[in-house]
Amino acid sequence: MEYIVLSVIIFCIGVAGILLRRNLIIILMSVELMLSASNISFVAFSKMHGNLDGQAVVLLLYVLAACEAAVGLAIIVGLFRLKGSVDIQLFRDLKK
Amino acid sequence: MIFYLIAFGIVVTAILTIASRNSVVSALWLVACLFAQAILMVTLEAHLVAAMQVLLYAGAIMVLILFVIMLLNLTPKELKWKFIAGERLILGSGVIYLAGVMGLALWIIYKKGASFVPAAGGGTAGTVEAVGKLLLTKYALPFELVSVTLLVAIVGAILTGRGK
Amino acid sequence: MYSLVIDIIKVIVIASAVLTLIPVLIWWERKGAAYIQDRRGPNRANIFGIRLGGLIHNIADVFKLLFKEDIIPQQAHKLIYLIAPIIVMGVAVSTLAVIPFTAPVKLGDFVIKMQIADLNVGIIYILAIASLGVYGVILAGWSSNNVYSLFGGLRSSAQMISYEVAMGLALLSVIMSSGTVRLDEIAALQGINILEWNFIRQPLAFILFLTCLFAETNRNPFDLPEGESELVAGYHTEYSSMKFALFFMAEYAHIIVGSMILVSLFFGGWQIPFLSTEFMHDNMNALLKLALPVVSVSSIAAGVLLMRRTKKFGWGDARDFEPLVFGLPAVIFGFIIGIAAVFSIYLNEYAVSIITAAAQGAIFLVKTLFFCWLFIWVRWTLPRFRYDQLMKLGWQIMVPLALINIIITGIVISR
Amino acid sequence: MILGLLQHISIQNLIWLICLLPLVSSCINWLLSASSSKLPSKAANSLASFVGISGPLLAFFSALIVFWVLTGIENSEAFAITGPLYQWIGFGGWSIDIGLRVDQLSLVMALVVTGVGTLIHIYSIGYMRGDDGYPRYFAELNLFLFFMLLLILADNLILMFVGWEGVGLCSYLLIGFWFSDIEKAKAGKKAFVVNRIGDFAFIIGIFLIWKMLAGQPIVGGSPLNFETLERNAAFLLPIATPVCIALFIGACGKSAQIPLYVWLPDAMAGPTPVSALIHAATMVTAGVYMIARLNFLYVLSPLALNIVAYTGAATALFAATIGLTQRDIKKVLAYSTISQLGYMFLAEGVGAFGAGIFHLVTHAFFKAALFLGAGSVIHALHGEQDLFNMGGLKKYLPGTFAVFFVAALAISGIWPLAGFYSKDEILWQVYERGYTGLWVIGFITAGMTAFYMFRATSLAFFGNLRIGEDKKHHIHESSISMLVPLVLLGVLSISGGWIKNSIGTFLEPRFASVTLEEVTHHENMEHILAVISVLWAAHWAFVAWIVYVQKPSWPEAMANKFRKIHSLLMNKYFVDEIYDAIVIKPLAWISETALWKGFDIPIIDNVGVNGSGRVVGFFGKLAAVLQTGLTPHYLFFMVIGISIVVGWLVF
Repeated sequence: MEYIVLSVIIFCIGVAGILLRRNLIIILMSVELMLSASNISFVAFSKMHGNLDGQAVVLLLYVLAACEAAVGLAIIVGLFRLKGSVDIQLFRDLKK
Repeated sequence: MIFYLIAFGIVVTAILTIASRNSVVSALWLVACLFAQAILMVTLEAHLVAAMQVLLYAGAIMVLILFVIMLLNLTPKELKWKFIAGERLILGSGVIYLAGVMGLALWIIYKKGASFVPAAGGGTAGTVEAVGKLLLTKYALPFELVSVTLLVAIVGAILTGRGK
Repeated sequence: MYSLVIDIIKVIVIASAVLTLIPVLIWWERKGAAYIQDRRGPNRANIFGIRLGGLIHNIADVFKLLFKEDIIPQQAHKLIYLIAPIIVMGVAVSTLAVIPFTAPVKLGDFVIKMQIADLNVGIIYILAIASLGVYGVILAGWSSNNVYSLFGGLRSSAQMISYEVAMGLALLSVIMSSGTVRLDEIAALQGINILEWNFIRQPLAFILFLTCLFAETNRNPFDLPEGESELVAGYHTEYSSMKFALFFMAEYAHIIVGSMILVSLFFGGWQIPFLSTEFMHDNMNALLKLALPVVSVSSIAAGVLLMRRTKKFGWGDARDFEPLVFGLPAVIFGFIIGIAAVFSIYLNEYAVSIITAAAQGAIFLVKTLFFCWLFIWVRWTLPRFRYDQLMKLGWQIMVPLALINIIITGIVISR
Repeated sequence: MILGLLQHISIQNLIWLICLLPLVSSCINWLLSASSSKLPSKAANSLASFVGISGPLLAFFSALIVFWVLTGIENSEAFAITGPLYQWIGFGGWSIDIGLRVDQLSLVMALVVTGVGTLIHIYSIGYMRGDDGYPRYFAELNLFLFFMLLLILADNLILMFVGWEGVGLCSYLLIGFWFSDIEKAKAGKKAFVVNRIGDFAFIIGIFLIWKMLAGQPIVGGSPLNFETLERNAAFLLPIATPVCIALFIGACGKSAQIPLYVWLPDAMAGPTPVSALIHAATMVTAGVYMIARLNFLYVLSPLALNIVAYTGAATALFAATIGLTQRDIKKVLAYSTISQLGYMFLAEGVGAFGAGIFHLVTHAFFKAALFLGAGSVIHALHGEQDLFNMGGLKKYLPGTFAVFFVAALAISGIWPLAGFYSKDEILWQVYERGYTGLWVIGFITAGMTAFYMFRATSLAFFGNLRIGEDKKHHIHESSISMLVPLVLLGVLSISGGWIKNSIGTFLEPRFASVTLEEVTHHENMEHILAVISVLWAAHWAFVAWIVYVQKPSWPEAMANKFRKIHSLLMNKYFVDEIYDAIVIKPLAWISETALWKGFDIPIIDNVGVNGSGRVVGFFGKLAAVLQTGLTPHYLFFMVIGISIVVGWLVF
């Protein structure tokens, strides 16, 4: 159970990072933090149930994290080219 | 006992990750956090996952992020600790939210009183052979799907990042 | 409790051995460069006239670096600037943990694995740690707050990520043909027959791995992160004093560790050709009867040959007696061995085990040093790549080749 | 060699091949047509004609092989081969399959369609040479053939309907082939719209069958399958009459019967081979085929059969009278077609389905020959279609004349040509089954047929050349690719009737259920009637020749004497005008004032479309307050939402 609470706490820290920070890269890192929080609980459940399914799923999740990072960073680079900044507050073109 | 030590390390590094002014420092704290998580996974006998955590997360993804950070070469002005607009509302709600979720979690622990009990009989050592076999039999379809996702992500990243 | 003590002893012995190899390698590189460029190399520094063929130069270097002013650039990010060289060195050394130096040593019922940590993820651990190595370089480059350094760091990160892919894929075919990821098992599986070692069975993987090793250690012809003709000195431009020394030493530590991995994976590790562990175990006394006279005679002969050079140049100072430093001990050693051979001492089981292990360790060391020499040789004979050529080689040639190799291996082993 | 080949090809596959080969060549030709701007036109055209012909030709050969194999099978029950390919629509235990069915009836039709179709394709090479849309023409013609074969070979009503609609589409495309001419495009549209009325009735018929069979303990597979229908016909007894009438209205639309015949004369706007193939030989017979196919249904309802018979007879007479006065050679043939289709329906209406199908076959031969002959004349005269501007072409176009003359003799019913056998069979069946009134109408119509056909022949080929001097020296006999099909069709027109007895016995198993009453044979009566009708037809043919060749002033005089009747006939009984006045004008008025201005603009446009837009816009503006453009704000809302959901799940 302690592992799950740890996972929840890390997840919430990630959410807070997303909500509070303006730097897009840090927001991306917060997302990664949230993903890794889920990894902790997967591995913990794997241990708890005595099978390896959780670990297999975590390995798949790593690939998804890599995808997310790749696409996210490409988007950030694109946005930086557009505005010369990674401040999320500048990207509000949808409002206009 | 060792769990609480590692958990403390993970939480502290995670908080430092989102609280650091400089994104490079932030990334480094995240690396530390992931490393600590890897150690935690070793204590859970998930050796392959731990190695992969270091190899993929710390070794590849975070290097990529650092690479981008350095490529963008942010000015000092960018590095300031800034809240987003409507900060008081969001900050307040965020704090309430965090407190609420954590309180909820703690309350559940308290109420249920359950503690972490590993399954009897073991068999959870995450060796390469065991996990690999599982990935290629039971999780063969997700495995393939994830590969396709990766391919799509690569193509997408190249197209997005190539610019004009 | 015993195991903890043994572990600590293993760590200390192995780490100090590798760290001792570093100055030797530096000396070797200098001499090797000089040999290739047809000059003498370092031969001035001495202690009371004793130069040891330039080996004393390293001691002078150490003193120089220790007492040099430690400059930290004003705009640098101090903490990271400090941490970076430590990461580089730490990563280089921590890979040692899974390398098997000899076959497991049996002392009665007690079996000691000559490997610091017997991880069940083996090669993956090596890859994971190697992937962390890039942090040292990239952080050093960034925290110096110098454009050249930053470029060096960026180049390094891109280069390392690229070549790690090919490296992992090349290793994969070795793993496939061996059926295990543990280094000790891979080394043991190769056997005593040279024709069954992995560099014969997986020639393409061997070449790919060797190439990637050059790239991962930032050595010529892949030394673009520091390429002095383009980036002053790359990521360590701003470093001086012992921090620079750490980078400098880490490079050689990387070479040594890399060679060790290469030897374990492809050149039979600690296997002595045609002499299996059991065979040596059973016939050690007979083997010693054969070997000791040969060693004794050759050692005395070498010592005498060295000592004949005494006073050759007639400088009139301590330099004249320099050959004695090695020659005299060699002669004495030869005599001792000769006496031992004459009296034909009988070794008990423990001693046999230890001597077997020592022989295997020695062979392992010899193989490692051969590849270290290869590194030096390549550095002083090949030109540097251009950066786009480097990337092209990595992604368009090595990765496809590695994939083809995997497919071929899969076809072969599935038969 | 064929035997060796056959061991490798199963008969089922061959049946599919019949259907699919034209589709394949159609697809290739569509591609050619789409890329014709990039290809040298000469190469594209020769490729198009090669592909366009090989498809139907191979289909014809496949049909021949199937025929050859199947006639070798002794057991007539095993003759029907169905080849379901896969389930198309399935629900609640009911299904509609995509499947083909080959039995005696559909095989005869398939042979006629592919055979005549191939000849007309070959003819088209010469006729369409130099046209801009050459590949497109062949693509559409091949596509038509595909749909026609689908219609014929379909093993259920729905798939048949697909073919039914498909041929309608191709007919529309081909009538309006020269769509840059607005009149021709309009003719295509008219054909399409009029056909739609019939199709609507057809669908209603299918729905009625479905509704009736739903919930009944039917035997067999898919309920709309012909075989299942035939086995379960008893369930349909209560609604047989409305179903048959609805289906017959569909047949009226496709086969140009009163009151839906008006599109066929206008359809002559298309290229002449199209008229020959679609509007004479194949598509218009679809209705006849459908009723023959569903004969087991029609015999359940004597009323419906009577309606079919009387409508057919009326159409035959009515169209023949119009045909008497038309000036345009193709219009004459068009009304003749309508009239002959009327004969076929007359035969089916009295229960002589075999006679109807037999007439269909012979009619396909000689009407195709007539149309192609007319096409040859038009081609020679550079688009001149008015009979009164022709004349004396016998000298210039001897081959065409021979074929046209033979075909005219055939359609008139002169012994021993094809038309004699089939028409006489129909008249005899009508007479024998006691419909004496209908027999009289048919007899009169036969005389008229002979008259107007020889009127056309005489005007075109005998007498003096009335064409303008400028066009005279262009007159030439058609090329070999046009003449060969013509001659072949001419031969078929002569010999097509000799299979009368064998086709009768061949088709018999399909119509075994049709026994209205015990038929007693009056051998002598049949022969007497045959002799009478031949003499009657020959008499009128001779009269026509006298009137239009020997005494050219007589028609003028007759027209002046019976001015009113003549102008009534000239103007086709003003049917188009009447339809215009009672159907189209009111419909247009209602559409414009009531539906468009009264309902569409105020209610649908203002309230429905714009109104809902305004409502959405209003709420959108309300919601837009929340839209700050800042991603963290959205994330904030998202987090709140997730928290609520998670809270809901936890507690």
